[in-house]
Amino acid sequence: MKAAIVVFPGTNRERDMAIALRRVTGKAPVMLWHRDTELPDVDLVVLPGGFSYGDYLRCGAMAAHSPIMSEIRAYAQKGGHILGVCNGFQILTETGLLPGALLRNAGLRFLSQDCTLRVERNDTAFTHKWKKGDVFRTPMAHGDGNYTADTRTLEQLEGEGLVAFRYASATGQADETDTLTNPNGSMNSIAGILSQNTRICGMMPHPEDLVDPLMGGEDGLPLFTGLVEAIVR
Amino acid sequence: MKKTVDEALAQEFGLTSEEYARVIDIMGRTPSLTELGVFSVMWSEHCSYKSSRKWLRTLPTTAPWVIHGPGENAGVVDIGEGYAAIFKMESHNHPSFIEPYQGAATGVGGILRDVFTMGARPVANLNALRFGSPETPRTRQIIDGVVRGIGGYGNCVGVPTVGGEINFHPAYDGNPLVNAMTVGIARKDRIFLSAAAGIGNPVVYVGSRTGRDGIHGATMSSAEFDENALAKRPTVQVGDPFIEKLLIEACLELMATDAIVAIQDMGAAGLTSSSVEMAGKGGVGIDLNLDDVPQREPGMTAYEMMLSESQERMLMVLKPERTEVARKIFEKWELDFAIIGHLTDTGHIVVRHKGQVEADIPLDPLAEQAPIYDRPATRTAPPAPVADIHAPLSLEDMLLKLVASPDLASRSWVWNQYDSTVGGQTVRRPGAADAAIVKIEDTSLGLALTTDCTPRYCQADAKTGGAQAVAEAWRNITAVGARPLAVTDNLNFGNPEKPEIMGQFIAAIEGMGDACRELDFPVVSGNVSLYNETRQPDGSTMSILPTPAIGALGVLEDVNKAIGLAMQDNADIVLIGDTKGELGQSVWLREILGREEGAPPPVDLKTERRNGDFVRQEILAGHVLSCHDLADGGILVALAEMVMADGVGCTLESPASGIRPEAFWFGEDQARYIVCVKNAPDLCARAEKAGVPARVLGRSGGSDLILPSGVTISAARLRTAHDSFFPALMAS
Amino acid sequence: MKVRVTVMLKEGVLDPQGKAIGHALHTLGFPGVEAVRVGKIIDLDLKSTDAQAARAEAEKMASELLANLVIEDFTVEVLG
Amino acid sequence: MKVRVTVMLKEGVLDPQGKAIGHALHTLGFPGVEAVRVGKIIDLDLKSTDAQAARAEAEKMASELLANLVIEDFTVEVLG
Ligand SMILES: Nc1ncnc2c1ncn2[C@@H]1O[C@H](COP(=O)(O)OP(=O)(O)O)[C@@H](O)[C@H]1O
Ligand SMILES: [Mg+2]
Repeated sequence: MKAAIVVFPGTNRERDMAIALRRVTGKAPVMLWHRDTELPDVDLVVLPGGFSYGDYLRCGAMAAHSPIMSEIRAYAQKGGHILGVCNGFQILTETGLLPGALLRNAGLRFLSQDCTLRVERNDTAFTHKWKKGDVFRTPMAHGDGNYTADTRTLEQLEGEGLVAFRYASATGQADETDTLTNPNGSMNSIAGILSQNTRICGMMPHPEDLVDPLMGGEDGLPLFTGLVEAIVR
Repeated sequence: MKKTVDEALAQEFGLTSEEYARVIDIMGRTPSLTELGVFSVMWSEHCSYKSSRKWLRTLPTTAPWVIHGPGENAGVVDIGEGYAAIFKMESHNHPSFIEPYQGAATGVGGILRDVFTMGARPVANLNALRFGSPETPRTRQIIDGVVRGIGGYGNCVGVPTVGGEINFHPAYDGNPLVNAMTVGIARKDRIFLSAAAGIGNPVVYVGSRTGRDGIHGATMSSAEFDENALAKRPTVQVGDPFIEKLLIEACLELMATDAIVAIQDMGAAGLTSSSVEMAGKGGVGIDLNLDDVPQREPGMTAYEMMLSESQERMLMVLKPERTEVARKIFEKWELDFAIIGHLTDTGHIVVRHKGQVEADIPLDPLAEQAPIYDRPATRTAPPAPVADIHAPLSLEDMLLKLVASPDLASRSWVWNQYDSTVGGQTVRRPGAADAAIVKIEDTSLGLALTTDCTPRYCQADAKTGGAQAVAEAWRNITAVGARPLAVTDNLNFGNPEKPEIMGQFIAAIEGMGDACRELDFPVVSGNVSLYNETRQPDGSTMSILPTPAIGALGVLEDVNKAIGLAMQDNADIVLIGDTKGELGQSVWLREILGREEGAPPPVDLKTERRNGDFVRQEILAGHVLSCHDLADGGILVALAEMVMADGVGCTLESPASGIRPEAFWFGEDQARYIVCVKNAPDLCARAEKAGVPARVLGRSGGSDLILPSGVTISAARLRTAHDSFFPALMAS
Repeated sequence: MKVRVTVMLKEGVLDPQGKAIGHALHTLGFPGVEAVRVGKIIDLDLKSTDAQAARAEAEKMASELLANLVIEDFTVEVLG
Repeated sequence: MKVRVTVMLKEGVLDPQGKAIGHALHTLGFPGVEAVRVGKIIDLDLKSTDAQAARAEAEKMASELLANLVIEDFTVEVLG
């Protein structure tokens, strides 16, 4: 699998992502600059976490207008795989490649802690290493991760099974109103969603920061090993 | 607004009559306004260390692994495998009181620049905070703003905040302390210094534009200068972490080329101190043309530009033929880049603006004749030992009260607002070990990082307190298995013109120096913050507790050998070190009996070293499952912390120590550790051989802390007590 | 021309910030506050000297960048 | 009464947001933008039915909580 990571001014988790990808592919991913106007021939494009443009105006809003994003839109149209984590997820919603929006956390504070996610379906490139209903731990670190969408969008997401991950308790209970398990207040406890063709995934927490026992565990690793297996040339 | 320069103005600028006379003597004439501004900031306490320099010189600063000690932007130590760690701590106390968010945020920004200016990629931030009484609404506002500010800046630039400390005391009501520390990593042979060289070489300004921020923030209020201008002249600087992030990346990209001759961040006193110091260190002159300085506001004067403290700016001397390479890099990162001058052989700093020479000052006397004071000092007599001690509550009630008390309660409310994992190298996050651990990418190395100081000990006995701060930092690094390498300090004190404050200062430095020497733990960088006093309604002033905060760094050759502090299941629990039951100045005495009395626990540095070296050896030999050093709250609080970490309980034996129970369980004797081991008898045998006291306290298992009396406290109950303080405080 | 773009969360989108401010005002002793909504102002200095053109330009900026129409509405006001 | 409190950074205080937005607008193809300043709006629904009283109340709230007078200025407008 050949992967590319897009770096915007203010991106800061590109190194974490590169480490995770290198771990599963054995080679360094291509680093792209937001002003690049050509996408190399890759199997996966990753929009990593950070504070593109300082999170000013709205998280991801300015990055969504970067020159590289029109390439990425075209890449999406052709059915390419895209992973957006944290700020990357925000950028994907701002570009409209994924529906909804990410508002300020309900508690109005930055949240840097571990959370547990429940896997909602396992027939996608991003989730197939897990079983449906599996629960795994992952760090989160964001101020604006409170997923919101209008009723129709939400119904559509749920109806078509496009929710990839939900915040849940260690035993797999998801409760939108429980600030312990759904810390940022996301609607329907949504932590990650998929595009209709399931080739684009956006999520707030950081599985890339939990891929090494030394750093506290490998709970995030299945996402990456799964991608490598699913996206064979 | 043309001000006449005279002695009265010099005084407004913070210069004494004698200092002003010396300025006239050096200049041979009345200085211009800009020149007076340059002298006043360069000779301010902040830039010249005039009250502290004599004493700072007594600190040990060398060791075989020290590459650069004090005098550079930050300290540099060799950590092996061709890498160096670069680190420093700095205060932003006053700005954080005025505007907590921006004050703390720009404090983080400033210390980051000190580190990356030397060529290091910042890999960790820490922060040592002291707040006033938790009961007052103003304290809560300050906590809220400071924590948001530190997080707001550090999270955005993508440097993990991995540790720190927090104390509360009414002495900080009007003077909270915000001490920020940054640690960076560079190739040992790629370190950038600030001494300018090469006559004719261009002087380049990069980063944000210059505005009227914080002009003379250090030395005077601009209100007296021109009342109408107050609104236009915010002394509060606003940070832009986004620009800082770009600046880090652009500087590191440029540093990978060979374009830079010298580089320095624009910190306090901005363009003045950076240009004066770079030229001064290099023994060259410097000509600046302020017309070319990128400006945020129209109509700025030379005086304003030279004294502005606008954030996120750097000054560099480049090789002339590489200037365009550099310009391209900064253009890529969308940052301002301007050649604003060049080096000369005149030995003067010459500042031109709109065709006028606004300043022309000889650099040597500006540096060499800077005032140094040997201020009068009186020593405070050591306090009497505490007497009449009795425990008014049961052991479990005292424990529950202590773990919920302001100085011991969980800080997770704070660190959960700090991104501690960005970078993907955080091996131990806050709360998981006595020192935070960060791996160095592509090596097997790990850095152990901590900040420590116990101000109430320093207040009671500054010398012991100074030594204790260093010893505790050394112990925290030892407790994870790392080899302590060096420290940075942040000396926060009251008004040095008061003999008793000066006495505290000198005594604390003596204590620190003794400890640093005995523990081979040199001071490689630091910062002094004086005049931390508040005027009281009755006209008297209240000083903060003397707070010599220590930031320390250690290295693990094999980061996989690092251990944490969580109780491990099914293990023996062994206490290392001797217990006499020192309750003077203890948290127990204050929280349970409401008394701040007595002498702090004595610090025996030879014992500290012997016990610590033993513990480290045992850890590196793989004999220790987890380890926690003993500090505030003593043995029982430490055990409770170990239990709370992962929820593994323990059963304690009766100490049979011949000491009163509260003194045994809550005494704060130094040089002690608690370790979890598989085989206590073997460990104890080795300890005996090494002359290190060791005794079994009990065994781990279950999920309760079981006292010798059989009383059981569940981990969950401890945690509820421990976790509730901050959220409850901040919700009120 | 100076133009002010005002961006507010759409009616129906939860405004946690507004809620928190409302709460804080109550505890500060302002019981007369019934609801709080928080929004953003973006003041633009435009080269254009024509009010009509300036408004059109600002509207374009607002719908392309300044507001996220999924959750926000905006209004444009020419200040002169 | 509906009252709008507008909070802006003081003249001379760095506005990182405004700067970044101005920059983004340029690269997005709006070269006519000379300066951008960002501010906050807090819309209050007050029980008070008296415009005078509502304004006074809002001014008090603004100076006590809504604006940080160290770096911000505010204006109050009764919307009715
Ligand atoms: N301001 C802070 N920011 C981040 N972490 C902090 C802060 N204050 C305390 N911590 C973390 O909380 C834990 C306990 O701190 P402290 O009680 O000072 O430890 P010790 O007494 O063992 O030195 C440590 O991991 C420390 O790094
Ligand atoms: Mg500590």
